[in-house]
Amino acid sequence: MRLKKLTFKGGVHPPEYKELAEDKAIEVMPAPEFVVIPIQQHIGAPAEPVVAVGDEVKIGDVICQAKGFVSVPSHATVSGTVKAIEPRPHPVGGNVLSIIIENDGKDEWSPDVAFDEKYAELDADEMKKRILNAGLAGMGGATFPSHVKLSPPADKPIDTFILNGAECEPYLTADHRMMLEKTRDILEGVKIIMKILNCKNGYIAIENNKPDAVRAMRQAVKEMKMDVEVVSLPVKYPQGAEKQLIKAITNRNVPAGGLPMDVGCLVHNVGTAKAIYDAVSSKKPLIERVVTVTGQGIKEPKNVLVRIGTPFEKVIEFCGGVTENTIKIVNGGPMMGIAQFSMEVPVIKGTSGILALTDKETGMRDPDPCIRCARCVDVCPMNLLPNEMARQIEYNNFDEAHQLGVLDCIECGSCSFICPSRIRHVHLFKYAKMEVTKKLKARA
Amino acid sequence: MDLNHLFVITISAIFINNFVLNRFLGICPYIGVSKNMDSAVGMGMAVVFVMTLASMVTWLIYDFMLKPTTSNIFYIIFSAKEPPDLTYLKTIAFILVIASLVQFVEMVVQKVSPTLYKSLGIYLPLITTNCAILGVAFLNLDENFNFIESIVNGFAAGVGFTLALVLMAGIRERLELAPIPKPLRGVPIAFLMAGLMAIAFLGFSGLKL
Amino acid sequence: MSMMSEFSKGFYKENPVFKLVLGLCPTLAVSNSVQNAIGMGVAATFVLIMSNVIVSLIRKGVPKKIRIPIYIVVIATFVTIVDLVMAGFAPALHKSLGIFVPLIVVNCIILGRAEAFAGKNPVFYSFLDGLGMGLGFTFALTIISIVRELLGNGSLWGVPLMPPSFEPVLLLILPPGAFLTLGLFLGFFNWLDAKRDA
Amino acid sequence: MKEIFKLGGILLLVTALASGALSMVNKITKPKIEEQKRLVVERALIAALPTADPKAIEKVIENDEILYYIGYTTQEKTDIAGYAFVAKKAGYSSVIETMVGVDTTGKIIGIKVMEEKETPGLGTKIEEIKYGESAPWFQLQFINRYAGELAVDKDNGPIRSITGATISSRAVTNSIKEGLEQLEKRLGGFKKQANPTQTEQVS
Amino acid sequence: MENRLVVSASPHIAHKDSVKKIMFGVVISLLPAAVGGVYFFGAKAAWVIVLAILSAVITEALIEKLTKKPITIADGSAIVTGILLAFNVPPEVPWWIPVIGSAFAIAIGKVPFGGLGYNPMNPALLGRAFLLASWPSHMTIFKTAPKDGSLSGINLAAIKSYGLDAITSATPLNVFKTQRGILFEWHDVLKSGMENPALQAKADLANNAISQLSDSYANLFWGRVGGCVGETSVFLLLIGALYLIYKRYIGLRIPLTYIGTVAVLTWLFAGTEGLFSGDPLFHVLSGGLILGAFFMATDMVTSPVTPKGRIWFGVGCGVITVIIRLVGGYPEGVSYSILLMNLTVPLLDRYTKPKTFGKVEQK
Ligand SMILES: Cc1cc2nc3c(=O)[nH]c(=O)nc-3n(C[C@H](O)[C@H](O)[C@H](O)COP(=O)(O)O)c2cc1C
Ligand SMILES: Cc1cc2nc3c(=O)[nH]c(=O)nc-3n(C[C@H](O)[C@H](O)[C@H](O)COP(=O)(O)O)c2cc1C
Ligand SMILES: Cc1cc2nc3c(=O)[nH]c(=O)nc-3n(C[C@H](O)[C@H](O)[C@H](O)COP(=O)(O)O)c2cc1C
Ligand SMILES: Cc1cc2nc3c(=O)[nH]c(=O)nc-3n(C[C@H](O)[C@H](O)[C@H](O)CO)c2cc1C
Ligand code: SF4
Ligand code: SF4
Ligand code: SF4
Ligand code: SF4
Ligand code: FES
Repeated sequence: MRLKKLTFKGGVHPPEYKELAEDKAIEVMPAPEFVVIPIQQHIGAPAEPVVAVGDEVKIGDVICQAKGFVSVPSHATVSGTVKAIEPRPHPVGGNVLSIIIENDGKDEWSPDVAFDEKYAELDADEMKKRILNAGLAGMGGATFPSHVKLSPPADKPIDTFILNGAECEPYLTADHRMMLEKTRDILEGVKIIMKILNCKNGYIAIENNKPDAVRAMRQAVKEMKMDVEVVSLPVKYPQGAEKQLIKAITNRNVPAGGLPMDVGCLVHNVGTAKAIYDAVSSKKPLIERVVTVTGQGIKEPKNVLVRIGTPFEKVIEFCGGVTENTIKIVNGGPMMGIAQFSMEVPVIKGTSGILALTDKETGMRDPDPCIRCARCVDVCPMNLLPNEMARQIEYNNFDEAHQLGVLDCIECGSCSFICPSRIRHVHLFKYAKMEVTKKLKARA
Repeated sequence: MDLNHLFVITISAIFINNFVLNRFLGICPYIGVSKNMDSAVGMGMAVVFVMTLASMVTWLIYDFMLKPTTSNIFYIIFSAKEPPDLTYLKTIAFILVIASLVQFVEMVVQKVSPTLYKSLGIYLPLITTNCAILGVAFLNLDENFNFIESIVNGFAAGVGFTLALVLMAGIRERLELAPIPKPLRGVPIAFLMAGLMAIAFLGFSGLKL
Repeated sequence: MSMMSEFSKGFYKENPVFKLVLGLCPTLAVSNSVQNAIGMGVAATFVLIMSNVIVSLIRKGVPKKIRIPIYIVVIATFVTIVDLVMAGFAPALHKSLGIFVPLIVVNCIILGRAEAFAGKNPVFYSFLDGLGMGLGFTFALTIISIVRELLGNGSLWGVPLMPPSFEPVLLLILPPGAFLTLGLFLGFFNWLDAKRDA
Repeated sequence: MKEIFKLGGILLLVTALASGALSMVNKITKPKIEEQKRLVVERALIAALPTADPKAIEKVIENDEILYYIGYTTQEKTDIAGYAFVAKKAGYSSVIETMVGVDTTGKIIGIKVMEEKETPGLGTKIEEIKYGESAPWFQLQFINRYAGELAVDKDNGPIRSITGATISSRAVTNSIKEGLEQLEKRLGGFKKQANPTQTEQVS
Repeated sequence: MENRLVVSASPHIAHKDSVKKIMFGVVISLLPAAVGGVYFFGAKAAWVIVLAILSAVITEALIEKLTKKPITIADGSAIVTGILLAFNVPPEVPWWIPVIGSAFAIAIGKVPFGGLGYNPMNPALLGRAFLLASWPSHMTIFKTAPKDGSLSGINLAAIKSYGLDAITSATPLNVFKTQRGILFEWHDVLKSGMENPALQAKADLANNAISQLSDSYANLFWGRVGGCVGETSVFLLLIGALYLIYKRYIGLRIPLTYIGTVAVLTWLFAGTEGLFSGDPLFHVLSGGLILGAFFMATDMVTSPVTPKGRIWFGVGCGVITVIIRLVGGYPEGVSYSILLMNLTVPLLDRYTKPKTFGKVEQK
């Protein structure tokens, strides 16, 4: 019984626009004629291609191998021929070396992939190995290699696991649909994670704008006789950010600059949990994911199960194309996603959504002077002074910005969202973080 | 000693007749050292210290060396016929005493506490020929303050100066990040701001304690 | 170096108040009436000339290390003379200038000129420099005081000039008016310079 | 060490020279300055006691404090022209000191504000002489009045206060009123010969 | 199609509020009090408001035109400044008073510092302080009694029955200040043991006047008292304030701490019979406190951005207001208290910076 309100300080209530896609069951999109698979889809060292142009591959074949501990392999997501290995536009920015595979339409699977009845009896190390081999990177958006997160150092035992089903970003409904449609798979994933970590407390955190998901989860937890609590959280962005989530659920403060494991917690996205289940139970690598394709600019918003590497164009085509007044294509949600130059970029492991936004939705205007209304200060979940930092950065005072804590900013975008003057805080903070790190490195 | 009276002197020197905003003393450091908070605080503390000391010393000099009384030391040493009236030498005496005093303090601080010297010492030479210090000595005379009153007035005047300086420094740090029209940047806007501050301080005028 | 320029630089190019931003306290304090401004200007000019001349005369004999104290003594002497003479012959002016007469001692224009100019230049040039700077100071004080007295009191040199229906802007002769007027003048001259340079 | 003494000696010499020069100037100006100080009081007394002979004004002293002045019509000091005293009261930003003269019946015959540091343009109007007039209009209002009448218009009296400076106006008015009442007490009522403790010739 | 794609940093959606919306929201919230001002004081109040707005807007446009800067009058902030300046002058001032006041507010108080968002002090209040210092007679004389009321707020019947008419030709705070002064003088006389029948009569009147003031709450609340154009009706101002709070254009930290501080301090010190004999309700309702607390101290440009800073700001305003009301040179202290606290905003922001999330547990 919790008496305290489950929440954190700050945050905003953007309009949700979830209704566009939340009732759309996940549709499987047919594999495209070709896929573009960047060698880097995760945080850490890029993987190394192990195929050459002209090679034939089957679904699930490793095409690039992890290089170092903090790195993950990638797999062929269609069967066919490697057509090229060359830099291609990447949804996170810039051009990245990518492996282009032409689909032969046969959908042949690598022979390794098969359901293993006794997977639950595997030991933790074997499970982690399967997770690594499956190429799992966090699907909540940050794409941090999952096996790393699951290998905490001995002095930092993890006692609490939180399944992040908050999906606090407006528009996105992929996690929501997964929780409804793949409830049991996800919970099996949770079991695996808790077993690997040997931790006692499990929470499934869901914002209370998804009552059906809460109900489904509660039902399944009861049926599966699991000892985890399904927590219904108030709707507030960024409820899903892990530090804020941990604060809301456990009332623990992850130290600034620290990691969840510093307070004995681990957070995984629902998509990751499902992928972990697939990886451990069937050695199935991460070759596809659920993407919410939505926005006023999309003619038929949907939740789509898409092969990794499918170009945005194709996915959007599958959803009826875009309207005339679309001015922005975004990889991810509207608050933290990245706007795209081109629709050629491929879906990667961290693509939770594809948004096509119209001019009206974005409400773009030129910035006005900051009127010091302090709304940004009030909403910042990290308790920073966004207006002060922005003003210092505009005058290139990076030392001051550093002192004001720009490195602690989680780039959630709440400040820019709420600002009546449309100050582009996040843009400035990203820039300042680069400059500050450059300076710190130079000094060290 | 009437504490109430000392309280009135203090409030008056800090708020009602603020040295900078009402009496126009110490304007140069006020404009010159208010660009940054840290130096404003350092300068402020240095001024409080020197003003208090100067009030004390000049009072002693005036009463025991310049004023024609029977306790005048020249009268006592030279057993003159009547006490000499040397008050006309007050300007020259005060400025020399203050200048050497500041030098002396600087030396002592440097020897005794290098850390204090670092934060305070660099401002000391700037203060020597600052009209606020000499001004407080003359004001103490004008007001006929006794020894204790002079010290209190010197201290409070310094605090008033520091208050104006620190407020100004805070605001100017903000003004550095504002699109001020070119011709007004720097000193002119500082004066306009000082004018607006002085308008706000009119709120204290006519305070009856 | 031309004599004329030594004399005239103090008016605009190196005007102590508007360009060098020195001697601000008396500028603010006594510019509330033209009478006070000119009285102060004349007093300061006298001290400037005399101290420049004496400093220039003794410049070769003064040991470097104690030149500043010696300059200060010289300046203080002339300030005291002005103070005593003013008290004896112009008591009203003496009263309204108040402590700003003895404070001429610390007016940095004077020590500044002694140190920067008279200590390095022959007597006649030092005299011209003192005269020019002094008149420049007086000029600055006067134009500020004209604005303040005319708008703030409706008069010049105490003579009412504005129509009776004019209600003076009292703030201008109060302390804030001094800061605001000087700030606007400084901005105005910056603007003029920028325009000329452009 | 030796150098320090040498430099110190030079400095001392310069200072001594300067002091010497100043003492000469001081000799010349000192009498003038003292004269000026005396003139302030004297002028005020003449203004306050227009019917008295300027050379026949005495001050009444008790414990080193001047209580009031007595002015005689002639130097023979037979007839008293009137009394004068300094009224003081805090105005807006300073203590205002006014020399007030009354005749033997307690009627004000002259006043002059000697000292005030009120706000220029507001409180200082108590000394303002309008263009073309010869005396400050505010002070003229007091002539020929008795203590009982003294109050500013805001207190329902006949003294027109200065717009925006009621505080200064009230301070002058009330200080005079109180001073008059005190003087009356001291004299044991007006129109009677006083009983001074000690008298001394002024000027 | 591709070339039309806009690329900018996240977030890609924004709240619908804009500076313009906020400013016009404030204008709307001030309308009830403006209409009230015209109702109570007549058409000249309307004139004052119109002239002040026109002058503020024209001054801003003119300077921007002359200095070849973009014209910003459409953002509405100059209109707000104009209205608030008008609200702070007596209704019967000559026409040039609001004109010059607004011009000063904009030309000296706002534009030189970089315009909207950069001015360190509240422009409208600077305008008022400038007018007060320059033409005190125009700014301190109130002649127009409100419709259905008296200048002092004391009921007409009470004025007659107590013979108070002589001392009631002033606003409530004026009456409070002068009558309290008389009472203190009388207390001193009592203590000294002297007799002074004239003063005693005055003191009796003063006692009556002060007790009548306390009974005038309703008049103060509805606005049937003398005062500046927009400050008198607490009721109408609160309607506007509620709108601003509802729209979240202002927070409650500043107004509540401000009013609370004034209430506590006046209860403690504003009486004539020692501590705790004051009348806090009278002080909260009278003068420009409500106008200042909800509309002027809350000017976001000139108040702190940190939550704690806003609390101290309110407390500071309250303390200074009470000091000026009780021992200062003016009957009213709201304007100066806000201006003085404006000066402390950079310091408040600096020293009340919130602790970064996660920094709490360290050390
Ligand atoms: C502002 C912000 C909001 C976030 N919101 C969510 C969210 O709603 N759901 C989610 O799963 N992850 C969210 N994340 C990512 C989580 O912090 C965290 O990285 C993720 O839950 C870890 O799981 P993963 O490793 O499985 O991706 C958010 C991150 C930030 C910075
Ligand atoms: C350099 C770095 C090292 C990390 N190390 C770990 C780790 O050892 N254990 C862990 O659980 N998570 C680790 N993480 C993952 C973070 O906890 C977090 O899940 C990830 O940064 C994404 O979170 P977000 O989406 O909230 O930003 C690490 C992240 C980074 C950037
Ligand atoms: C800057 C300033 C200076 C003032 N100086 C004086 C003054 O010297 N004498 C005075 O009586 N009132 C002075 N006042 C006080 C006001 O004018 C006050 O409202 C007035 O005295 C009350 O008079 P009234 O009843 O005529 O309005 C000053 C006010 C201000 C703003
Ligand atoms: C809630 C609120 C209160 C305001 N209060 C004032 C005010 O008191 N004075 C003023 O000049 N402008 C006020 N403004 C308008 C605007 O902030 C002001 O013009 C800026 O200070 C100019 O940069 C206010 C605006 C808002 C939104
Ligand atoms: S990636 Fe975006 S939508 Fe997904 S959980 Fe995080 S914030 Fe919410
Ligand atoms: S983007 Fe950074 S500064 Fe802005 S609200 Fe989020 S954490 Fe705070
Ligand atoms: S929300 Fe925008 S306008 Fe308001 S303080 Fe922050 S940056 Fe300034
Ligand atoms: S006297 Fe000193 S403080 Fe004054 S202007 Fe000169 S250098 Fe500056
Ligand atoms: S500080 Fe410069 S003259 Fe006073």
